[in-house]
Amino acid sequence: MKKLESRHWAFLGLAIVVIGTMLLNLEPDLDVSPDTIRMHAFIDSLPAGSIILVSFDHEASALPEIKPLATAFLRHAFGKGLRPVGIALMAEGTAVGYRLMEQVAAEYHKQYGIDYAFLGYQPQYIAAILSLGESVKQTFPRDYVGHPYDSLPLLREVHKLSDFGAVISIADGNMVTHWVEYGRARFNVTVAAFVTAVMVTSYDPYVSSGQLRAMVGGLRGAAEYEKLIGIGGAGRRGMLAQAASHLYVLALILVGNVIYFTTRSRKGRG
Amino acid sequence: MDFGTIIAGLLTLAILTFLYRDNPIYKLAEYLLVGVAVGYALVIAWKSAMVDLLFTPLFGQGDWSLLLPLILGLMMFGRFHARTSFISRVPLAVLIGSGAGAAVPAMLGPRILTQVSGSVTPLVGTDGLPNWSGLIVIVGVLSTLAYFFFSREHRGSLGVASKVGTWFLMIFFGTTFGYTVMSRMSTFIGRAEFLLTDFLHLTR
Amino acid sequence: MSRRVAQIVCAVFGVLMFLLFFSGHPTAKAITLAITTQYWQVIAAFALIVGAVSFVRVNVKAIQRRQDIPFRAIGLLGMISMPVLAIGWGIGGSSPFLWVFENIQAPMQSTVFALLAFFVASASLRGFRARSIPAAILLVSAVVMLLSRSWFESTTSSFLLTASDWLRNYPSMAARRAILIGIGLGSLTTSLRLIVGIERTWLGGSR
Amino acid sequence: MPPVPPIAIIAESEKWFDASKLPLFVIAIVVLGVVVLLWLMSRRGSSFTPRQIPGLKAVEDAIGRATEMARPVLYTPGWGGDIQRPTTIASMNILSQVAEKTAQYDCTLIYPTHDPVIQSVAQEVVSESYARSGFADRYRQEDVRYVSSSQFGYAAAVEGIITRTQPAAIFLLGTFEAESLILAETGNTVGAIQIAGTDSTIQLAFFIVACDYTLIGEELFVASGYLSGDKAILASVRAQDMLKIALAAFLLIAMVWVTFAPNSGWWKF
Repeated sequence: MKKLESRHWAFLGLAIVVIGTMLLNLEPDLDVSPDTIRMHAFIDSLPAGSIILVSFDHEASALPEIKPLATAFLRHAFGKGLRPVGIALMAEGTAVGYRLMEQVAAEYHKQYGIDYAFLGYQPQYIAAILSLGESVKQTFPRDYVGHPYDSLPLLREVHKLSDFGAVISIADGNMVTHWVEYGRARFNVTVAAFVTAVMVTSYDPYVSSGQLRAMVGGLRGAAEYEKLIGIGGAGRRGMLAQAASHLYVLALILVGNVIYFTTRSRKGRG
Repeated sequence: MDFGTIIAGLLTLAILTFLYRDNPIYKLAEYLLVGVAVGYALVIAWKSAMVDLLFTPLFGQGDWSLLLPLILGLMMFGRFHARTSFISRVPLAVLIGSGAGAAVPAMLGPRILTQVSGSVTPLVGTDGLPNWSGLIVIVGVLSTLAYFFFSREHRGSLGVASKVGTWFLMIFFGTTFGYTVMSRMSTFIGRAEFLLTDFLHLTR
Repeated sequence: MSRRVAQIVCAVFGVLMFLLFFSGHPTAKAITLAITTQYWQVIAAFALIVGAVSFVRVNVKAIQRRQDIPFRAIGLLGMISMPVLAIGWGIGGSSPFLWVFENIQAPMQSTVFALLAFFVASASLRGFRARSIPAAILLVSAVVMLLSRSWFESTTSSFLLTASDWLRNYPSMAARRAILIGIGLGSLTTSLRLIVGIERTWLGGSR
Repeated sequence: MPPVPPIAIIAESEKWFDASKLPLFVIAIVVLGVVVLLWLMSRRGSSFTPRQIPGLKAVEDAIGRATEMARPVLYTPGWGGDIQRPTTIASMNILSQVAEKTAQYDCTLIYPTHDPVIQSVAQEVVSESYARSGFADRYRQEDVRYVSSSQFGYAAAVEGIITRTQPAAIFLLGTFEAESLILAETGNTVGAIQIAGTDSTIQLAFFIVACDYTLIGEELFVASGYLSGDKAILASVRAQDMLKIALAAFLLIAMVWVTFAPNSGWWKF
């Protein structure tokens, strides 16, 4: 067997820390930030039966953060009786979005075509948003599975972007900007977003200007949202592992420096 | 547990074995991933570029302006043979030229001028006290720019300025590293969640 | 000869795109959109076919040389199966194409991404040593940032949060600005050289 | 809540020349003039050597070391860029220099990329560099290879190539995204000298921590001029420095101005 090097120990330690804390199955109590409260209140304020557009604007690699966020949100939406219509403006969001909506809808015994629908993917996101503003049906003549637009009762109730109660973008990149700058500015639709942690600071200015109605970010945001809707999920389970992994990285930095300074002082003496 | 989850779980473990060292199981997973990803990209490009952007409007709706991109695209096929590969230089020139032309205003506007004017703040606050944070920003921007000054060796006052610039650079690198660790860790937490919950059923 | 033609094409498209930016006319916008979507994407799609063919060639050659036969075969099989599945059963909701993407490609991609967490750990062990003043500054700012985000908000001292926010919003942002300006300048002059034709390396051209 | 002003796209004029963009146009033309003028001057013999950049001194040593150890050199431009991006062109310029040296030393150069367009251009660049050093026969087209467009497919492939071919020198020069640290740490385990450089500000931090030398942002654009002595690039470097002085002056004047006249806005872009 090959000799284990220091990096192997570092790897092993991380695996133990993360898996260990996850196996504890603890869901720590946490303070909910005003951002998350604002989003929750906004979704709550939509009347039951409202049709909302949910846009999956992310890649598959962002799933660890996106999935808990989207799941918590969809649970809230379906639980409240909102009727989401899904689309994707990034290719990899298509399959992910379709599956997620299918799964959460099943938890709430919702029916495809009546309580929710999924339209699929359109490339050229700016063109797609502009075109949705004019006509949803022309942008997506068929849904993702191939049904003609008018064959689904839910879709017969919406014609253009402004008919939706809100647009919720679930994003790991710049797409929220386009929803705000085109969707909101031109067609006056309310936009809110669930985003990965790295994107939060980029969108803060939009939230404070009111262009973005509400925003929730990262695994932490998912955990807080789960707390508000009272259903545990991947977010809260991941929180403890997240904090533990940070402390672990700090410990590694410390150990690295201790090793460096002890070997250096030994060399200095020798 | 469905078949898909078993496959996904095994492949997840196969990739993770790389952390110990390279081995045939990882290698097999790697070749499979690369192959499938090339195939996936082909299918998506065929549908979203070839069919939706080119063939449907060109042959379906008679938009003949698309003949030019079609010809340029076909010229790429010159690369199939060493002796005809020179033909592909034309479509490459289109991409490089138009990219450069688009980059000039994009770089000058948002990249350079907006960044400079974004740093402009009054030196004294409304309360009559010096605007320390604004001053820090200005010192940081100018000293880091001094670090990027190439025409002279960094000695004398330029040397001092560029040294201060490296300190600012280090603060930037430190904070980005610290800040990004959070999202990097969640990538593994996400996979661990999949393995423990969906694949091994150890947590709920 | 072909280099000359390519250079002229490069210059024409460069000047055209540059000028189009300064026009607000609907026709100008339509041309910009046509170039950046149709031209760019269509040429890239044809190039992808060339790339896929070269991928097949490299692997077939290796198999002929009897190198890594099982691995190369699995790679080729993976590549060919995707278009075959797509042609046979489509790419919609419950197609086998999507099944392969969801259960083979996506999990492996996210696991390669997850390796990053481990590499962050090994890099932290090795790369953050306070060898010099700049290295110490790097270390301290990373530690402040990490500490401020490690506990739950109620227990994190507000001093750390303030310090980390200040670091990020002022000194760190200043350095980032200067880096962006520098990159902007480098990109700007590189693009200008391309347009006027004094940058020819991409043609394999001599200096 | 105050009404949100309409976005620029709607407010924009629909004239053939949008007058609001005039300042940008003028500045662009002036910069172009400066670059071309300095280039013409340098062709007449006004010489100029830029300051030392530590990572660049290491380039030749790294290739020499690879040759001595009979191990290859690996060069990859990252997953984030395409050929339309000026950074990719800057990376091609450095590639051309590295390829000339590997040709002379008869050292294998492996170039994996995620983009078939970049692959095509790199093949032209490398084959021409080999021909220029007089060793056209040493060039092997399949060493410049396309390894899948997907980010982590590319990362896995390059990771595999690094562990199996054990390159002694690794050049990570171009636009990188999250794959940066995966590649840099894998390169570390095989003990390669690593020279990185990118315009992605977030990834710079990871390269600084994990690589031997890192070209920070603009240094990547300057590097090829330094390595080749190419007069056009060196003229650009000087132009960039002159612009930096102008920008610094602009910034200082605007700061003083706005201190005394807080409502002025002439400096806004």
